[in-house]
Amino acid sequence: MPVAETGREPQGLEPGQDPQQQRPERPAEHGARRVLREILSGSALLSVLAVVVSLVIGAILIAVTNPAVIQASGYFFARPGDTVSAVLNAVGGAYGSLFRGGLIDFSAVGFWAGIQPLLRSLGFATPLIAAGLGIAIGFRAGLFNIGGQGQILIGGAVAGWIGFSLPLPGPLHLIAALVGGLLGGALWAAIPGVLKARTGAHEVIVTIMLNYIAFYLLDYFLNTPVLQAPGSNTPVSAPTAPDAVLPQLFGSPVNLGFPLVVLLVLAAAYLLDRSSLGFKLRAVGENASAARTAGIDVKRMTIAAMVISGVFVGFAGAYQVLGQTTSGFSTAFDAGIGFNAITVALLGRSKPWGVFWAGLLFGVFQNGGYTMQAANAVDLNVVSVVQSLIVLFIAAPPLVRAIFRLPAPKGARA
Amino acid sequence: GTAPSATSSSGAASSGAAASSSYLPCIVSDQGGFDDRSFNQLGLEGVKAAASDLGSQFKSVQSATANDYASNIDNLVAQKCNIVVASGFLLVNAVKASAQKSTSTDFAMIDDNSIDLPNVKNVVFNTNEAAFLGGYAAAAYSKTGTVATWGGIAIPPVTIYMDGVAKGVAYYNKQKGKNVKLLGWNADSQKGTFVGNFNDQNKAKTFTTNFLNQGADVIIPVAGSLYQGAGAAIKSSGKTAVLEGVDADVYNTDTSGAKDLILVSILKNISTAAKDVVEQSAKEKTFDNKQYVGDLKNGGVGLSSFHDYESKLPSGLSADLDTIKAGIIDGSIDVSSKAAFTN
Amino acid sequence: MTTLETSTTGAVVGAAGPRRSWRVVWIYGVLTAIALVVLVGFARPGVARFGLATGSDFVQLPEVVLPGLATGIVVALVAIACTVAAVLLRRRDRHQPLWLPVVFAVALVVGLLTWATTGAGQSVPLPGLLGGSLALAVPLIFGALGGVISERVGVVNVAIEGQLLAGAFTGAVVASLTRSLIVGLVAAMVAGMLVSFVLAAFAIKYLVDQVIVGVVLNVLVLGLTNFLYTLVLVPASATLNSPPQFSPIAIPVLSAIPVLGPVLFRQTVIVYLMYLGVVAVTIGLFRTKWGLRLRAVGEHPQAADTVGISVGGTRFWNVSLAGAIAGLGGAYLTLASVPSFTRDVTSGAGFIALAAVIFGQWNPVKATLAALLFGFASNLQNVLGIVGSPVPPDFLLMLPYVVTIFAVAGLVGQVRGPAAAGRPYIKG
Amino acid sequence: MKLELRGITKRFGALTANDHIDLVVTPGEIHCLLGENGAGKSTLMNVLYGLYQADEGEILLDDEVQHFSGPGDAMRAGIGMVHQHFMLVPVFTVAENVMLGHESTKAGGRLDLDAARARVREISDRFGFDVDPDARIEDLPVGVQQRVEIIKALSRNAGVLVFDEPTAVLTPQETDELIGIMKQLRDSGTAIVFITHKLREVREVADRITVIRLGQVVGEAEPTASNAELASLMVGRAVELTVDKTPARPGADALVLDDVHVYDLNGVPVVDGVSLTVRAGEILAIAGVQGNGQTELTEAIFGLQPQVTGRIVLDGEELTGRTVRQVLDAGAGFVPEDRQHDGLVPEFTIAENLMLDRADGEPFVRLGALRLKDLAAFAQERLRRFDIRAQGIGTRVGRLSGGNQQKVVLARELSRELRLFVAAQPTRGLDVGSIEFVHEQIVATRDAGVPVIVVSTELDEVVALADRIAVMYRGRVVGVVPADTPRDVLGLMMAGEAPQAVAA
Ligand SMILES: Nc1ncnc2c1ncn2[C@@H]1O[C@H](COP(=O)(O)OP(=O)(O)OP(=O)(O)O)[C@@H](O)[C@H]1O
Ligand SMILES: Nc1ncnc2c1ncn2[C@@H]1O[C@H](COP(=O)(O)OP(=O)(O)OP(=O)(O)O)[C@@H](O)[C@H]1O
Ligand SMILES: [Mg+2]
Ligand SMILES: [Mg+2]
Repeated sequence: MPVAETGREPQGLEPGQDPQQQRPERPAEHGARRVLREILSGSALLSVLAVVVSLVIGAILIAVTNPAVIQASGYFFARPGDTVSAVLNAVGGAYGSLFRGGLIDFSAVGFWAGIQPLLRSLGFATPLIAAGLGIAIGFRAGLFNIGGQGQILIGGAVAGWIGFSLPLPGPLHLIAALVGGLLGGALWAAIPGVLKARTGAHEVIVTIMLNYIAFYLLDYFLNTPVLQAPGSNTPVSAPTAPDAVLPQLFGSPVNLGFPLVVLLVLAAAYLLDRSSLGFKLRAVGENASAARTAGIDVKRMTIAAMVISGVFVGFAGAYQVLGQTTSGFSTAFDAGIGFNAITVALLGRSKPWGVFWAGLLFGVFQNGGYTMQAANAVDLNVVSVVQSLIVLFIAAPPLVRAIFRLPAPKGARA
Repeated sequence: GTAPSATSSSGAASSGAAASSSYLPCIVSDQGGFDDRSFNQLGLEGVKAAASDLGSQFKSVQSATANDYASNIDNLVAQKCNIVVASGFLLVNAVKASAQKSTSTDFAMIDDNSIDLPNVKNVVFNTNEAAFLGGYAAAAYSKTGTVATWGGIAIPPVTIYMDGVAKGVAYYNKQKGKNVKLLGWNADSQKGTFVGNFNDQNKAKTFTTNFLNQGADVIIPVAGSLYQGAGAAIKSSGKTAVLEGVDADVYNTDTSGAKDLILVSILKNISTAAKDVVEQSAKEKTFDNKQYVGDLKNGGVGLSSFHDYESKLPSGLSADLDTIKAGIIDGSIDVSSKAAFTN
Repeated sequence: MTTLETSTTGAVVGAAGPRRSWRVVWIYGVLTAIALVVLVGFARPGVARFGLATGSDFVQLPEVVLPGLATGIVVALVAIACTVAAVLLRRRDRHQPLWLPVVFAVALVVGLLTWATTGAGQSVPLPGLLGGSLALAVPLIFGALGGVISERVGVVNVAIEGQLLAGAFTGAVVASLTRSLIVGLVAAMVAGMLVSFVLAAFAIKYLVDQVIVGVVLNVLVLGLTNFLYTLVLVPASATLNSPPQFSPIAIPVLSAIPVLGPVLFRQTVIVYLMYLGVVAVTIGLFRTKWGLRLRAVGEHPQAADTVGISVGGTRFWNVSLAGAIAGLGGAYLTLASVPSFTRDVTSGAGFIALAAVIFGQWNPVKATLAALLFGFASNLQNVLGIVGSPVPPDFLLMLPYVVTIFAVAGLVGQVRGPAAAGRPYIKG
Repeated sequence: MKLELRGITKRFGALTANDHIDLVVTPGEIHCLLGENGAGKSTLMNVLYGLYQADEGEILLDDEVQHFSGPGDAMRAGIGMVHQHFMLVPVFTVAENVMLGHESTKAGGRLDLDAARARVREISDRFGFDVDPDARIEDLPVGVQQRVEIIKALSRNAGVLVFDEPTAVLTPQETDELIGIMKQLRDSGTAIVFITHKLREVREVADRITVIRLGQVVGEAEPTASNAELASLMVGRAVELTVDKTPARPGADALVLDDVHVYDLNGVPVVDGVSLTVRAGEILAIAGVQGNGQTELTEAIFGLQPQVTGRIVLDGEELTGRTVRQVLDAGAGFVPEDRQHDGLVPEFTIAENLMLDRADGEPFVRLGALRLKDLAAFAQERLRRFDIRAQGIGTRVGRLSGGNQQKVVLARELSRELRLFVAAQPTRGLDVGSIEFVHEQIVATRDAGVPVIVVSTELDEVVALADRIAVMYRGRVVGVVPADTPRDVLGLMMAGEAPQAVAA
């Protein structure tokens, strides 16, 4: 017999067994629960540490530019203690204010007063979450929508125009303005979608260009009676009519926008995880040619993804003029949300609940930043530095592990 | 943890002088920031000057985006500021909202007069009056018979200058029977040249070069620090041309080496106004909401000294300017601008 | 670990390859028809005048005076000829040579300029128009060169804006402190490189999605420079923010060429470096060992790995090089154009450069042309505005952006970037 | 050059892909490595080539211990590899690919392309390859690309040459040529390691055979061993190697192609007037060398080609000009030839991939919402029925081996009510066990009365499955012949000879 058995039985795994020991996927798991699980799993520690590293770098910036620290460091070798305490004062004061202004004010009397800062932070988080969801949906469909700024401007302008010019009654006015905002964002996002589907024009270029075009278009209309407040000569629109303003909830600083954006998160989660449309969008995003072969209309999905993305971003625009700057808007009401939303989407890993928490974090930082600036004269740019560092560090767990000399997790790839 | 108390002296990148007054003046910028070499910077200077006169601390916060206005103002109020100076018309809505809530805080609203509240003092400037003089001076100084103005973005605090300049040039032509051309702004159609922002120095330089190529030898950039780009354009063109500054006396504030190009500056004395309002609020504790209008008459706007160019001016220009100034003050010369404040 | 599992900027999904086919021909046709209608049908009476000379020219050329209608007719004829050529080439399945669209575009631009300025009082100084276009394009070109190198080696570079800004800031500060332009220039390159280091380290070592890093770096650099500008530079601008300035150097003979000479050859060292850069990167990419390896790593990292080329190392150093080049673009802003740093002085140039990279199909020469087109459109709107144009300024300001969209949608269409751009390389 | 591997062990996390493997290959020997998918063959070769670092064991060349920290070291030591997936840069020319990594340069670092061209020509001439040094790789047929790979290895004077599944994408002729080349190399003293799943090739060319199963050497075999013996050694059980099928009972004409032309983007016809008829309950195999229009033809049927003329009719219903969706809805099932690129979304789970082509309506979608419970139940059933080896339906498809990936595609396509089934290269790269399964499924589909088209470059497969065989060459059908047509006739037809001429 020409075949020689070695007689050894292989000791490997059974053929059916997956060697990777991966966590079982539970696609049907509820969004919030999954987020909770993700936080509680090992990566939560790393995320916290990432925030810590970023805050430390921010603290260095604060300390080295603080006048008291600079003064004390002038005689560092005589009295090093002064420098140390000046640093602690500067950093502690700044971050104390950040916390007090963004999250909870323990010095305030009573629970309700204490959480006012957090509630205000929700207001800043709301548009970030909405726009972040829009960008994330684009990402999931393989599209990089840098056009948030333009979509916010157009969506907000439409919402604002409806909000101050149409004589609609009561809640209908708010609804119409909101819907107008969503449509405006969708329309502006549809342009790159259609151009990509029809001509293959790269959405990155087109969305960048459309940001500028939206800005100048808005500027033009703010200088014409279309948007300009009557009797005014400044390029600022008329104030939003009271019944088109998102109502405050229970006398708190939170307005209806926040519950609506939670609904948007649910809608995005449903869209991506549970709906046929979302499935097709994801398929196109992951492998367009396989999607095409499976009968999915890639071009239509490209347009759909951009339109949906624009709807979410448009909500952010509508929120800005119906909830944030309700007394008339200028060309700057996008407030950088279009670009921050990209960061939020990235930090949230393009998952709806991830975007939600990322937006919340950014909202807290933003709101706390104001107090930090007012109370401690710390420049607001520190906040954007810290925010961007957080995204970088969270994206690179090995780096954070290296910084804190944590062991690599078991089963990491060679 | 426990935060330092709100009014602690840790605030303000400030005078450093020991506080002898507990009065706290504060200022919030618009998106230009306090280093805009323009109205934010001037407002801050005014507040600083007032604080040092009063022997008090002060606080200043910058806004980076439109989202920041309301929160910045609210936080200043929370920091127990006695007066909040709001620098720029973009803040008007935030000021209005905050002033309604915080009736015990005084507000100074610069460059807008639409708020009518007891604790808000509007501070506006008839910049067109001074710009008229600037335009006249430019036309008179020009050797080529062409002068130019351009703006950052088309907003009233910018176009009011450009209107004034246009009127001043036209007045010169009428008076002297000349035909000096103004490029970059048409006061009738309200169309002209804008860079599109207040940051892009390279574009400012290029655009100025285009004006120089068209023969302009007096350039009036109305765009904060972008005058630096204009100065660089003149220097690298090798042509003999000059700049007019706006807002501050740029001859004094410039650090970019454009000083020797500054023919004259069209002043908008925001710092004086801000200082006065703060001190009024602080000293007398009797704050009135009567609108402050800075004009040629009260010195709120005006022309700076011609500094190095004093000796190179066409003869009679100084006298002409004085006459015109009187004419504007007594109303016999029309300087109206579509961007001007109406009451 | 990556959020964006899909290829984004770099690798454009192309079910079909370059699908230029008849579309380009159609565009020629449509544009020609428009030219015919506008330039001939709506010809305006009078003449357009173009100045050819700059003040300091050696030979003073006279003004060119073009009659509106006649020029319109000539331009229309040239456009028709180009269209016919395009049709014929397409019929014979021949590649469209680069000169064809260039001739076509030049003709249309001449037509447009003539039409728009016919009857205007002012003459249009051509050298000024072109020189301004170049000045606006320089930072874009540096940024685009950096982008091309980075993406060609397989790392999507969204951080061009940050690299430009870091270069501008550092160049200004270091040159102010040392009073040396060369040191400032080197410092700007180092700063751009540092931004790239972060991009490279996160993208290559930590396998973080390259787009994430790029986007975040832009925010980070903007925040940092704003912060330092306000707190450090402004209070001490005499020592920290008053750099010396590069002065233009006229290249003997070349700068005497009429019209183009002064535009191209009376420039600062940085611009000459840019010319060199475009040539060197082009030759380097396509003719040298460096370029071959670089492109191999960007197209098929595994293949490069299997022949012993270190993928990570190649990416790392070339991304750093890209950052250094972009840093030069930043230095142009603060050491050559206007000698001081102001906040956000790049104001979006990096994003336009990114667009130029894609628009230029990851080719250094084409990306340079794309940047020049953008600079030209920006400057054209200004010149038209000065000469007197009936269009509101806001719409003129939109012009370069609209032109870019039309160009990308109409002429370029689906482009294919380096196959592996955006994808981290994991061995095995 | 003599190669010796001693006790090579390579672990990926918990998995031991290579478990103390010993292997000796002497100069002038072709050593075949056999083993089913995932046995660890490629891993072993990647260790040898320096792409992976072994956890234990050592590599010896001519009895000297080597330390490779990367492929560069291995290449310098004289090891060349023709990879399973070609390691060629598609947009480079042949010469550029060959010189990559050891470029000769002129002054200033400029490439000396002439030297590279000369090197390519020299090696081409030596082995009778017909390779244009200036052709771009992406324009070349697969067979030629493989020659480029070989030239690449030889241009570095490799003393040990590894071929990892080189024949998976080749035609019989090309395979024969490759085997000829390997023999030529062997005779010139090269040590060759040859990995393949095709037992016929093994017996034809091997001097020695080593069988690997689950990361361990389970035995050695002589080239004279029978297919059945080799197969059972590989898989660890007896394998049915011939397709067990009853004669076809064809019904009415189902799919009719009438003068179908497909044009590429430059307007060049790639399918040039094809007319074919497939009857219900028969398998029409389309044979041919890769790149003769088979891909485009199948894609044309499914609406995946932009420019198609002629008529495609299924059961009297016109399919021409329909969208992919409409064709699928008409009851057509499709196994595309590149499963990773066109058949599957690697990041999706098995379950998600199983509903990929039914994302619009029943049974998995109602009112725009996914019905995840139904999908899960369906996926479980498919998993069991198609014996897909995975931890569960939530496993990402990208983590499956090729054979299991192919089963997912089959499981999806064969779960609808079909009126037409088209399978392109259905067993490419699969091991014998998987091939057996796939073939059974295809035959079962036919027996259910469905018209089936199988496109294959694999003559064994064509002969085993077909009821009739159509051979394509340069976009045309050279002829349609019975299943029992001799292999040499088919081979000649694949080279473009008309069947009459061949028969004559
Ligand atoms: N990079 C990797 N990471 C983790 N596991 C791997 C990796 N590469 C291979 N494996 C595992 O090693 C085992 C051996 O794989 P290998 O590719 O060597 O098989 P093979 O014998 O070449 O199979 P085939 O015949 O299909 O080519 C597989 O079970 C696979 O799970
Ligand atoms: N990055 C990876 N992580 C985990 N497992 C991997 C990875 N890459 C490959 N594998 C495993 O390696 C095995 C073989 O993968 P490979 O791509 O080599 O397929 P293959 O050997 O060609 O299979 P086939 O011969 O069936 O086509 C698969 O089982 C897969 O699970
Ligand atoms: Mg293998
Ligand atoms: Mg395999």
